[in-house]
Amino acid sequence: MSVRETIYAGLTVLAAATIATAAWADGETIAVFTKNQTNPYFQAVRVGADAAAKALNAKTLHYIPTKPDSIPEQLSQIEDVVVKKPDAIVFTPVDYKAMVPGVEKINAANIPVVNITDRSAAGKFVSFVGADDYSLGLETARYLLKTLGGKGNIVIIEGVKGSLTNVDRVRGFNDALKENPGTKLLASQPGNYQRLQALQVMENLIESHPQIDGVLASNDAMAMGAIEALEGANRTALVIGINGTKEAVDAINSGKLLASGDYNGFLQGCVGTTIAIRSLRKEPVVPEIVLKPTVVTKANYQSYETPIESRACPTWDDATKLGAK
Amino acid sequence: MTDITKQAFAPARAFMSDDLLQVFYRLAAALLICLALAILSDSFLNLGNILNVLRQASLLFFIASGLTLVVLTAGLDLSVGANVALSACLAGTVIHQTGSPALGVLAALATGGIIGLLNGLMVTALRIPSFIATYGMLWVLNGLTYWYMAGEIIHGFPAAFRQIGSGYLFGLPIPVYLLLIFLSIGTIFAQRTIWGQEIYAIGANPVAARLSGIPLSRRLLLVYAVSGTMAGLASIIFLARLNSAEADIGESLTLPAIAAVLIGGTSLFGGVGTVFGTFVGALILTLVLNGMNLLSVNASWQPLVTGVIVILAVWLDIKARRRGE
Amino acid sequence: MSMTLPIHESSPFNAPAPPLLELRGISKAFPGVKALDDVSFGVWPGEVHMLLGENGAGKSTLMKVLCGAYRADAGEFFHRGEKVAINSSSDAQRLGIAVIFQEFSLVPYLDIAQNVFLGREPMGRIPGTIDRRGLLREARRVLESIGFDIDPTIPVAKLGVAQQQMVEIAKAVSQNARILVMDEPTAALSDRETELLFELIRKLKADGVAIIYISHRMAEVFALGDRITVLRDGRRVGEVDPARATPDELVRMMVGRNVDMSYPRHFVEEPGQVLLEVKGLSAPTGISDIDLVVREGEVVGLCGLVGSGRTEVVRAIFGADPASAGRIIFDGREKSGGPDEAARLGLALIPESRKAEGLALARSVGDNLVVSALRKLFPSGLFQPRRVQGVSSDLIAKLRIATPSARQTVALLSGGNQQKVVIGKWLAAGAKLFIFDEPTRGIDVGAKAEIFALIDRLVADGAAALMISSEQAEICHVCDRAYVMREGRVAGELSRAELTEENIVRLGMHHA
Amino acid sequence: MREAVLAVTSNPLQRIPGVAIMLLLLVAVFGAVAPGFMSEVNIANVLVQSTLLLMLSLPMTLIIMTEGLDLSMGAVLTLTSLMVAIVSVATGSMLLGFAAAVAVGLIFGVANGCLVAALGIPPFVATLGTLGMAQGLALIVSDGQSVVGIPHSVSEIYSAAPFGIPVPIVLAILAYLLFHGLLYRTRFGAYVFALGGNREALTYAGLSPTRLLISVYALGGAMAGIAGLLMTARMNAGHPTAGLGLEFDAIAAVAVGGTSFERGNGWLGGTALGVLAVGVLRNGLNLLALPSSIQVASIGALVIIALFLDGFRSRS
Repeated sequence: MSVRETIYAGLTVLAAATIATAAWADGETIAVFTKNQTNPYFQAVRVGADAAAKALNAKTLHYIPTKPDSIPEQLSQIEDVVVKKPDAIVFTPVDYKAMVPGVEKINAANIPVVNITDRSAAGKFVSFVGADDYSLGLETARYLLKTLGGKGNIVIIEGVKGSLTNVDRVRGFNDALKENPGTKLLASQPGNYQRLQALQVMENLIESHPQIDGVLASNDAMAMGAIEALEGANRTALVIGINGTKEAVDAINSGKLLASGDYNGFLQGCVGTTIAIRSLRKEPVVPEIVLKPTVVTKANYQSYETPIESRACPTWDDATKLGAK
Repeated sequence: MTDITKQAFAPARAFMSDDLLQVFYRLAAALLICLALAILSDSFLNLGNILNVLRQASLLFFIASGLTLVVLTAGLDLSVGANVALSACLAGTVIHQTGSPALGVLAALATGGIIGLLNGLMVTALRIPSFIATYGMLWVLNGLTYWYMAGEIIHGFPAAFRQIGSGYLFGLPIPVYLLLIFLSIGTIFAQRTIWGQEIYAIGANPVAARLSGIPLSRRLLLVYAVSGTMAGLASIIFLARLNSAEADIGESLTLPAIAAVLIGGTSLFGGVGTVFGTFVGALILTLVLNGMNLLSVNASWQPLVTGVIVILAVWLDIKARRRGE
Repeated sequence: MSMTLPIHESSPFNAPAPPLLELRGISKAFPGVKALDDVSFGVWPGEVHMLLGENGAGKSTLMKVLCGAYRADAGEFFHRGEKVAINSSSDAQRLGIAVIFQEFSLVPYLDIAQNVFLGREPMGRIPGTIDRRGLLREARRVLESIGFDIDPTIPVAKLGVAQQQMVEIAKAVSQNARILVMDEPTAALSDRETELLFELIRKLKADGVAIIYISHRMAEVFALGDRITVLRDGRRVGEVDPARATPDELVRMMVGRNVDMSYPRHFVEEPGQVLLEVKGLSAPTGISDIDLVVREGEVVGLCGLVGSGRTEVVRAIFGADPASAGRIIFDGREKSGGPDEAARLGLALIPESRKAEGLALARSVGDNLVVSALRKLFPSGLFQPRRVQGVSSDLIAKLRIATPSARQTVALLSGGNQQKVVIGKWLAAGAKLFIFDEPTRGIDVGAKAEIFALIDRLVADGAAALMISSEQAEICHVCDRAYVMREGRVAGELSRAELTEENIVRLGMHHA
Repeated sequence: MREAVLAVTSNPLQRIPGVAIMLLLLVAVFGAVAPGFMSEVNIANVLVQSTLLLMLSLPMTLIIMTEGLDLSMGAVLTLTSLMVAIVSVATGSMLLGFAAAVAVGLIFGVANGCLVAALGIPPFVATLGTLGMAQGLALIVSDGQSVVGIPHSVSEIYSAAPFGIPVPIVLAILAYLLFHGLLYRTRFGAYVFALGGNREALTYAGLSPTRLLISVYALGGAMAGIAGLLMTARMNAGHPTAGLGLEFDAIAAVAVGGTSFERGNGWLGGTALGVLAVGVLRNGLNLLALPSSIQVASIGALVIIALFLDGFRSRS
């Protein structure tokens, strides 16, 4: 491969790229920021955003750090996007505090921005769309404890220490436990939202605790990891996760997983993008939609079985009714 | 004169006797850690926990064993983690499409092997330092995996297949049997085949090895291919253990694997080390993490402790060798 | 053993002045070895003091002591008659001692000027910075003074061995060294370059510099030396006046026994059939259109100036460097591949640099001896350490390799024994053609004779040898025929009858 | 050392380093196809985004020239950035925070240097160890939380632009000039070449390789400290994972820049170009809004191709 060939290679790639970009020609362009390319939750957000944009005949551009959850990278991407000047931005901060300067850059460029999923610590937003992690944790934990009859040995598997979602979810878990004095919290260990880590933490906990009745995991991946550990040790316990991912829904269907708090990335993506477009079109919007906590269980999982790709965004009226407040 | 002494004092010779001595030190260290844990935590010494440690160590070992060969040739493979991820995802797909675990295993081994071969070609044909070549490969593989998985998770595999990861045979986890099998294969390959000898010779002095009639490029290709294939194998075990494939499965694996190799007494200068040592290295790392879980030590301390152990192990080696001269 | 000639305890010239530098009873021990044992000698201004001794006689240690790299355990130094201490390189520099080692102490990617003044750079206005202009000025002055005409801004990495040596000397001169210590300075030089070096040394002498000159080569010992001190096993055997000594006497003093200096060689009148035939071989490394033939039972010399392409030729034949044109027919078979094919076919390369290209220094004698024979010894592919022990102990006995065991690290062997290990490696592999590149470089006289006896035995058993050597004496004594290289081409072939040093030089010289 | 080994090939391509070709290529292509790529703002963006990596890559070049490596830089950067945040929040003084950061950086740098030079532990191992330590400490001191409430002075200085040039760019240029002078115009610089090229030479010149080596690593730590201030200012917060993995980017940039891992053959200018090449690639792909997975893969491709070009040329 000679220098010239390399040059040709480069040119062709970028030619293709320009054609690709040219495809986003008409309608508003909405830049959608998510945390990483690996977590299914954010894939759901992206699909939701695309669905909404498609419905309203707008275009989305996705910006995702190449290193998962990288703060410097998302900052750089914001700076680059500000140059590109999309009509509006739908924004999930990789860190709700450290990304504030980025938000301020967007504000300074007067690009309307909708904040979804993690509530940014500061900055001007058209609106916030998210789920209430606290009540989500609380409700899902309550469901498990109710099923246990308000007693039993419980372990919590936490997500990434200090991440907004995890702090609130774990707080929800603990409050639910407080409501049920019959329960005993054996351990609360971090699995960093990682399946493997959760699996190995669980394996070790199983050994140090002969009797575990319930497992509260801060996300579905960790819940599934815990389930694998339990099966591996031929032990049984009720497990709940949070996010309501496809995987979790299947597991609920097959009875492995008791329940999953529906974090509903698809809706967040949908509504967030819808609001962004409406605000551009000078249509009325609401300053905040915090999705009501819903717990996916054996009773109601069917409605979640339709793959996100083939789901449709709710109408604006329905969307506004989704809000808890 | 001076460089003779340097040579003589730096990576010591590859006698069985010496290596056995080095490994013996390490086993002793591992036993000391066990002793300490047994005293500190009553749940350490029960069979289930020991099996956990072995099973978790085996996951680390499969990656590290292939890496050991690469390091023996004074090279490095930073792409193993990304390799595991891509192999797992492709294998997962194949199993889902065909329903045949066998084909899945083949797919994983093939993917891993091809990636290894590409690494080897970059090092031999393009003469790119392995450190950089495999770092580039790491990004390329991540890109492919992210693109291929698009944030989805492949989950739910045939029970028969999952036995590989979570099953038991005569009361021992199946991964432990695999561990023993590949530990012996690896040891025989390195110590008791002429290819192994040639690999040691290449590590000790590539120029001399080549001028002694050893087919340098072909052997290096072999080594990188083996390393890649072992990553492919590891991906299967992960797949079966986690019962799912996701894009970030390998992210956190590479540095621990390298650490295991180094703690195992394999010298980065090449020509010195054993596969068994790497196993002990993996064991030590796993014991430490297991202990921290059992004693519910704040997870934040784990990287710190690992770091200290790596330095300590290698430093003691160097001291021992200096005394040996 | 008996000492046949008178030892002069003082200067032979009964110089009135005290020696410029005198060592008295210097001793230095390392764990296990007594490297220097009560060594005394002096050097006067404007003389070349030859330091003779086999490898391991303590020459290198003595140098390290002189330049302050090692601290003597016992003994005293006197500078112009008064007692001084040499505990650091700065002490040595203050006394005007400069040492030129065989492995140059040059930094490849710094330019000549910076190398000459490394550690003594003229300061710029801002402390710590280098006054570039001043540096270059000084460098030019020094290079001028030793008649070395080169641009001081050229990085050393781009220089040849000879030029690098000049830089080393410039470095010494720049420290205005009064005492210059040189370790086998001609080892890597062609005859031409050697002559230039000798001129420079004579010039330095004239300026009153005292030179301590370490060498193996009898020729230059007598050509250059005003006085000779012989070391053996770390002890000073004696001091000799070259005018009154003969090579054989010196050798006896060095080795401690009588060594047959007439390289033993049993020439056969009728060489066997052609083993290696090279036709029109060219390579990007700068050799073109090489034709040569080696027959069984022959030792064929390959001579010429350093840089005339000798090494490149053998590397191309062995497949270490790719050839761009030509054919190599070995044992009737066309050869095209790399070293692995060469080794399979029965070629053997004993490279010039044992440490860098011949041995895995950190591995054991045994490991090194079998490395080329693995396929032959273990056709099944399964490796048995016990077998290695057997094979290597045979070879160790056969080649008289001085090593405690096959498990000894090669790095700890002497140069001669390391060379034997390299040869043994190919014996084990059952090679038919042995290609030697400077087989006796850095090997002491005793070992030299053994190596040549070995070569003689090899060819007597029907093998053949192709030998590169810069020492024409060796070529003339050992070879049946010789090819002489010039500027990457074969300048001519010399039959046994024509094989004289004069002819070699005549053919090898650029203006022939 | 045979002449053949040292001789330089007289290939004209040799004189144009691979990294320069790559950079020109990228700039040309993006300039052509990426809207707004050539705009003043965007160029400023690329430069600002590259400063952090440059701050690490400059000392990394020197360390690699000594045939060394520093894997701990990213983690140390993370830790120092947290120090800036924590201390300046606690004391309300940016200067104290900065001082603390540099101090911590220096401690780690010196530790690396001692492990490598004094204890003779291979650089890769030593710094892999300190990487773990720094990362652990970062998590412990921050308890996994991001630290906010940084005094405004920090971000104000960061976002200031004397003569229209953003402060980070000014700092980057200063840092580069400083290192260039240090490497090519001072004794220390000459000794860095010697550390990689021939340590004996230093000993014979009466200098201590050990002390020099330690100071090279210390320099790396100090720069990580300074970069820590930049990163904190950029995020207006401290975060326990923000800088992880940057060391590999830095090493890649140095390698892409044509510095070899052997015999002290380094080129500082190449490093700067390498850093820019990575920055331009990321920026351009963002402007084209290509799928992020392509961006990930193309970074790998950049590294491989650049090194291939170098090797390819040094062989032809």
